[in-house]
Amino acid sequence: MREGTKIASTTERPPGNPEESGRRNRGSWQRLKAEDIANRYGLVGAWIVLIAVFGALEPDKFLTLSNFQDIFSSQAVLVVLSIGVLPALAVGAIDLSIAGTMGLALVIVGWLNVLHGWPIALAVLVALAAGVIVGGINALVIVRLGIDSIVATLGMGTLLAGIAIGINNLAISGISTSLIDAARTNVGGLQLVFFYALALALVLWYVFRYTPLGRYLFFIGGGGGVARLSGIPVDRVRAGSLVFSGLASAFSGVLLAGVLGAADPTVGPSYLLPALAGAFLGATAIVPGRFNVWGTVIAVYFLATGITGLELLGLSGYIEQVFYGGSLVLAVVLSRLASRRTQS
Amino acid sequence: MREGTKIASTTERPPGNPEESGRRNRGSWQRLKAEDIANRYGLVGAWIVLIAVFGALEPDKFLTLSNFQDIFSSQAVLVVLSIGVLPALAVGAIDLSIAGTMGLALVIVGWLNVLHGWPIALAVLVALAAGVIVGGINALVIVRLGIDSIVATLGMGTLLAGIAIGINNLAISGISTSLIDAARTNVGGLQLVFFYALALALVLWYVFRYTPLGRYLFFIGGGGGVARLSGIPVDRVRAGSLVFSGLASAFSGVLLAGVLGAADPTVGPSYLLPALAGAFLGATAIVPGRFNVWGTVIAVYFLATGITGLELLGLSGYIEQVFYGGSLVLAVVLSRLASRRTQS
Amino acid sequence: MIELRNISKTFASRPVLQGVDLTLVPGEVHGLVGENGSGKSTLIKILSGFHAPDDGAQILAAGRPLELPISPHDANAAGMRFVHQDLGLFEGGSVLENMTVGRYDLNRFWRIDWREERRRAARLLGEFGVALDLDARVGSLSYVERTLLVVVRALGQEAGGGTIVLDEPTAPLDSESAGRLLSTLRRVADRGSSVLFVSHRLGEVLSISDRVTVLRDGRVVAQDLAGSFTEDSLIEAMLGVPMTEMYPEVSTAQGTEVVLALNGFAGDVLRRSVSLELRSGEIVGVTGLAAMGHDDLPYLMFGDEETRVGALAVGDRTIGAADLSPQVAMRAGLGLVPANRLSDGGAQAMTATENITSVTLGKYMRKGTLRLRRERRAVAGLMAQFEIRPPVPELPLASFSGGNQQKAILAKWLSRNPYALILHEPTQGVDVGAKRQIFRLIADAARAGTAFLYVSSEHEDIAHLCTRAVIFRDRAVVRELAGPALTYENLMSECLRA
Amino acid sequence: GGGDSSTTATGGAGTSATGTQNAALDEARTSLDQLRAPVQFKAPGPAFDAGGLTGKTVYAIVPGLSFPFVQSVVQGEKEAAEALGMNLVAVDSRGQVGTASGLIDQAVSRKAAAIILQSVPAEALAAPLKEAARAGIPIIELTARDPQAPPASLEQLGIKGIVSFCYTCAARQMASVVATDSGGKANTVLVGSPDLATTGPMLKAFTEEYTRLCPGCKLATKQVQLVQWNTQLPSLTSSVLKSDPDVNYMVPLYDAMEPSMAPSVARTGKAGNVKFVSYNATLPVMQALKRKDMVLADIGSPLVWLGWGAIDQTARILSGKPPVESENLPNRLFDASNIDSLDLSKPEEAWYGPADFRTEYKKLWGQN
Ligand SMILES: Nc1ncnc2c1ncn2[C@@H]1O[C@H](COP(=O)(O)OP(=O)(O)OP(=O)(O)O)[C@@H](O)[C@H]1O
Ligand SMILES: Nc1ncnc2c1ncn2[C@@H]1O[C@H](COP(=O)(O)OP(=O)(O)OP(=O)(O)O)[C@@H](O)[C@H]1O
Ligand SMILES: [Mg+2]
Ligand SMILES: [Mg+2]
Repeated sequence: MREGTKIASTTERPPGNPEESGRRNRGSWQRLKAEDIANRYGLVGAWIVLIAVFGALEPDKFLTLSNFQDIFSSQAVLVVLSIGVLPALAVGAIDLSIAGTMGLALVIVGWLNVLHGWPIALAVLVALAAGVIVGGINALVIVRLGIDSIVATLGMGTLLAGIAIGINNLAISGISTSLIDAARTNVGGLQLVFFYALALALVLWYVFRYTPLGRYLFFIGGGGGVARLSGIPVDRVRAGSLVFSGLASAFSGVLLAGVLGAADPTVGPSYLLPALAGAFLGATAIVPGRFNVWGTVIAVYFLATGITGLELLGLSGYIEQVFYGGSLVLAVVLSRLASRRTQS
Repeated sequence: MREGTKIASTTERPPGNPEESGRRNRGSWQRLKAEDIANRYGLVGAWIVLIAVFGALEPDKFLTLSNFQDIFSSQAVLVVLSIGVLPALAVGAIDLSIAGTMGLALVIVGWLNVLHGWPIALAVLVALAAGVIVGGINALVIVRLGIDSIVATLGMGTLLAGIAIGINNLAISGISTSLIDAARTNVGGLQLVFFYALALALVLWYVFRYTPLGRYLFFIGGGGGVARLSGIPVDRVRAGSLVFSGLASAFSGVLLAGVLGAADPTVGPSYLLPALAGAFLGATAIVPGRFNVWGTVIAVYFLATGITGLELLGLSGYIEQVFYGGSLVLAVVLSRLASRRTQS
Repeated sequence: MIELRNISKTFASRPVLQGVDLTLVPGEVHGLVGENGSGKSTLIKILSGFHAPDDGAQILAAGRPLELPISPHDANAAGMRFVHQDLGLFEGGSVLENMTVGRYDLNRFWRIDWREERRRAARLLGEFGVALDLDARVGSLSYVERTLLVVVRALGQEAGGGTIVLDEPTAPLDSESAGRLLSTLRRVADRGSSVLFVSHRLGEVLSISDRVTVLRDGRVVAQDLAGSFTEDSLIEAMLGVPMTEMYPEVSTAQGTEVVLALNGFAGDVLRRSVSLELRSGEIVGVTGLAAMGHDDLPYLMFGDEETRVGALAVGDRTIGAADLSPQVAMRAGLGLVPANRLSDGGAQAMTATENITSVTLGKYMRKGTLRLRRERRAVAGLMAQFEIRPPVPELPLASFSGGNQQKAILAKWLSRNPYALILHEPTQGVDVGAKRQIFRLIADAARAGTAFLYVSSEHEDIAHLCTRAVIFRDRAVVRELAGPALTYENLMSECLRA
Repeated sequence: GGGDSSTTATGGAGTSATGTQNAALDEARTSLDQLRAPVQFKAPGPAFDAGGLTGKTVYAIVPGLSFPFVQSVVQGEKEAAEALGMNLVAVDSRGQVGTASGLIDQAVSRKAAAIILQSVPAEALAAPLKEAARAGIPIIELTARDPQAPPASLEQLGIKGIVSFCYTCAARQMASVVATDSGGKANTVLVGSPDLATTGPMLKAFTEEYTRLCPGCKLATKQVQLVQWNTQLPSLTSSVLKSDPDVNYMVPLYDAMEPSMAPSVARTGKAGNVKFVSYNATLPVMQALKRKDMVLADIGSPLVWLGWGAIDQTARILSGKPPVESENLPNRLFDASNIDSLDLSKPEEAWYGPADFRTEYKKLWGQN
């Protein structure tokens, strides 16, 4: 994004612009096509390489159907969290409260269902409503009052983590089996939760790609008065995307309650950075430069595949963190270099 | 004249919006001043209110010189980390690797000094050099390759946290007393580390306010081609601010080694969110809308004062988190509302 | 029919519009003129719902009052389309995405029919003779191309019988494109739509408009049929005083010293290399039709676009094209006022002071420290000298009107006393009074020895202001005009010649 | 709630210590003397034939393979599994419940023979554990609560056995250390972590014992979440000392808290007045003890031994034998009386004395 009005003061600029700080370069779009493939599918390529490497090292354990089924199922909740925040990120609101909301929803389900004996459906509804309320408060603060999203949601996330522990500070087990079955029932080797993630991904993808709302999100994220001047109901869409982010996060918390069959109030915060990593790494692939659904899904699974492979090699502990961080950086660097190569 | 860049509010609120941009003019100097004061000193006011409340509740313990001396000393390391990242934030690069760098520096000092018997000065130098190298890599990736700062530094931060544990997975005690003395020696009731933080704050404030470099940072952060076309060496300044961020983070790690007299590889990550909270909350005060030094310092101490007050009331645990998150949100909301009130 | 009644707008406590009445009649082109900062864009932004007017205002569409502030939905429903002064394009999006924003054909499942959108966009662009790749990223388009895109978008979305509002759509266009745009607008009006049109080119306003409204300090000071105005009477209405000579006396007694020289200068975007010499005090025009290469020259010379060959000499320094960068060019004594004021000219969020002194900070340094009071005083002086209003150095640039921003950016560069200054469309969106003043400032600086490269598609201005002019066609210099041959007519015909 | 904190001046204020009081203290002194001595092996249960386990795979889900204490446990598990011809796969949950859940599912689909779940309370993983139980995989819970037969709530999650140190014993022992050392004038701050399952029982046990042995002593309880130890403990410590300058004992339940607290004590100028008593015997605190740097005593439990105990329990269950209630893992008290005789550069198992648990366990398994 070279010249142009102050699209997203760099702070909120969507990642992956080929010519971030660059000079003018007329007609670069002609190169778009060659560059496209390297750019769009670079991460997929990296994923395949990763699978090939681990497959060569540990063919018996790694290259099995059940291994991939495991990976797909176990990361499904993270996928929901990661793609749920995409609309908010797309409009330029960095929502750091998602993990807090997730943890809160998880605790609410356990607390109401187990400790207060509420029917599970009602408990789930309350948890989802809590997500909507959190999103609504975020929207009020960020959209109506115009407060920077990072500081607002950083505070909100911390607040929610505290509230979750305040509600109940120890793990609760005994969550209704109907929720557990709804999350864990095995279909074709995959847990149902995977299919929920898939369904949400499909819906979001459809919205992003085929509906006016999807366009609006990116026009708004483009910054400046552009969207407003184009007659887009900017405030409503921004607020909506934050509410959606709250709802989706709460949904991921509900799913987690089903997957774990238990509610541990300290679970939430550990999901924040992985979810953001997925969304931001995802924005370098498939539709480079924009937050997008399939890029995010691939990013989450790419990172999880690496971790699983390392575990199978018997390498875990700090080496996983090194791999995780390192491959995050490497993946974006390589996809950028690949697209440069084709450009020049 | 003001330091600072327009932070994310650009996207949050399009330029040319009545509330944001065109507040002042010839005819309304009084108004300007009233609004300005509410806007600039709102956070200071909130801090005073907080002190008054806790002072009323616990006059004997809270309203003592030593209590404030203690608060000032104990948060000094966080202040260094928070203001160290301001130049990077100002140019629009969100550096999430600061806590990782801090942890790495801490571990390096302990590892070299205690386990390998290096002289402390040398160990400190190596730790600072490591910070510069990390900043340099960040700069390479973000400035040269044009990769989004969030994803790059998120990866880098995770990588560094892993490396810190990889270097030494155990807390090391026995760090040279000369470093401990350099950090902890009591001067007028305050530890030396506070004066280092103060010195850094003064230097940065001076740079932001009285040097061309300070202006350049915010021109660059404003986006568009202005900075480049005004002859500002955009890439060099952006790279420099990231290197500085690495160096300052490593410096905070060295100070922490002195304060703790020990090096625990797991310390780093817990400082990330508090440091960002300080910087972003700080950007709502003193020079509202721009990242600025004194706002950040005040924000850090405002949050710490609240926590200390709660502790003195005997309230610890989740209530602290609730307060921390809640007051972060409230502080920004109130300062925004205050500035609106005076406007209309 | 859209009726605006008693529209007032106050920013903070400062009135910008005061009781404006305006009626847009179907089939009519309505010209809106006024000095910089007189409130034209503000009025339009109220109409589009971007700003809320003060209490007491009323806006009626087809006789029914609209709720204020107007919601985007209502504006749309009332058939209003806008071309704003700041365009409103999503730079990260493609031409197609920007073409279609705001109005989609949805099939079942609330789905956009992209194939249909693409077809329609291509048809529209074709219809208006604008050649743009639908998949090109808007960020990679020139300013002129963007303007065309927005205009076509608005025209295409106007189904007939509605209202099209254009805020200075012709400002970046060369007279050829502007002429075509105007004739299109005329046709749109003729088929029953109403057109509200803002321009500082009074000639074109008079030639196309049926009626004209003149704003001064936020009040309507004249409103009548176009035929009852002359350019001079319009100017007098706008300024409140009669206008004297528009163009300053240009001194022909230039220095002999060559202060700016281009030697075999070329880059990807130029088909043939350019060689050119400017003597001190000379004002040399550079022009051409849209995207003919002349609009790249400023950025090539300033090292902001890749250049492969050639050299540039400023003062006594020669710089190889490959070594050029804005810093190097500036250090040698060159300056550039870019055409894209919004993002390249100034930093909108920073104050007037910070913007104006951004290239002269050295002047305010003592012992490594900026002297802020001295800086403020100097800026206050410059703001007075350049008549930048409001003269408040602490205001962010964003809250100045377009013309005043432009003056601030000129002040920024002229206060640097460069050997040579490249001006790219320096009077874009500037009112006649300010324009005259800018010309005067340029002429004064030229007399004091600064050489100017005046890159513009305003042939009239070039003809009067410049001592020489070079003409670009097909990305190469094709002609140089000087002396008596430098006339508006010659410039036009050279530009248009195939 | 997790923010529980309370200050109690336990009863009997003003009255002089009674005879029974003195007797209780004497008794406490005696048992502390025993606790200072090198530890002994005590067979957890009858010997059995562990011959048929060759080739089986045991999954150990651990909270952070990078941490030394985890590494020691895993080392013990590996040694013991190897002795029985079993295969031990250690996987890292990084202490995160979500990750642990995926790893349990993975163990099920890889057909593990048993799962050892370390430090994550089983309640937080009800669903995946039940699924593992349904697949016939026994689960052994490690270091989440005191040794005991799995209560009904855990049994129903498929927990067949618990192996752990006696946390409440350690808590009581810490209370006796403070009570006996203070001569009835203790003013103690007890610090726990609300998100660790062992905190609740330990706080209770400490308080009971403390009140019993020292009715006139003061006690305040604080809680800080694990993730905030580094950032919150320093300010909490100084606040506490400011609230009550007479505090003379600090008892962080986990000694990893101590390095974040000690500097604040020093900063407040109380270095001479405050003594730390804690649990876990990690190296930095043991070094501080040796330096006489504010640490009065540290109680520890041998980690490699725990690993062997975990495999013993696993082997019993896999061989169809009844699980034992306790592996009888010992605690040892380290203080000025015995710290100087220790070589802290040796592996931690050497600190506990010469007891040869490896040979003893092998004997129990019928391998002589
Ligand atoms: N968002 C705003 N906040 C405060 N003042 C504003 C704002 N927008 C415009 N103004 C002020 O209102 C006045 C009218 O501005 P407007 O943009 O309507 O002028 P204009 O007639 O379009 O001028 P130009 O010909 O230069 O484009 C100017 O003095 C400007 O400084
Ligand atoms: N810059 C522009 N903005 C808007 N419409 C344009 C522009 N350029 C061309 N058009 C329109 O595109 C159509 C075809 O343009 P073309 O270049 O063929 O003009 P032409 O053949 O001279 O016709 P005209 O008589 O309209 O000038 C015309 O309707 C013209 O008005
Ligand atoms: Mg205007
Ligand atoms: Mg204008």
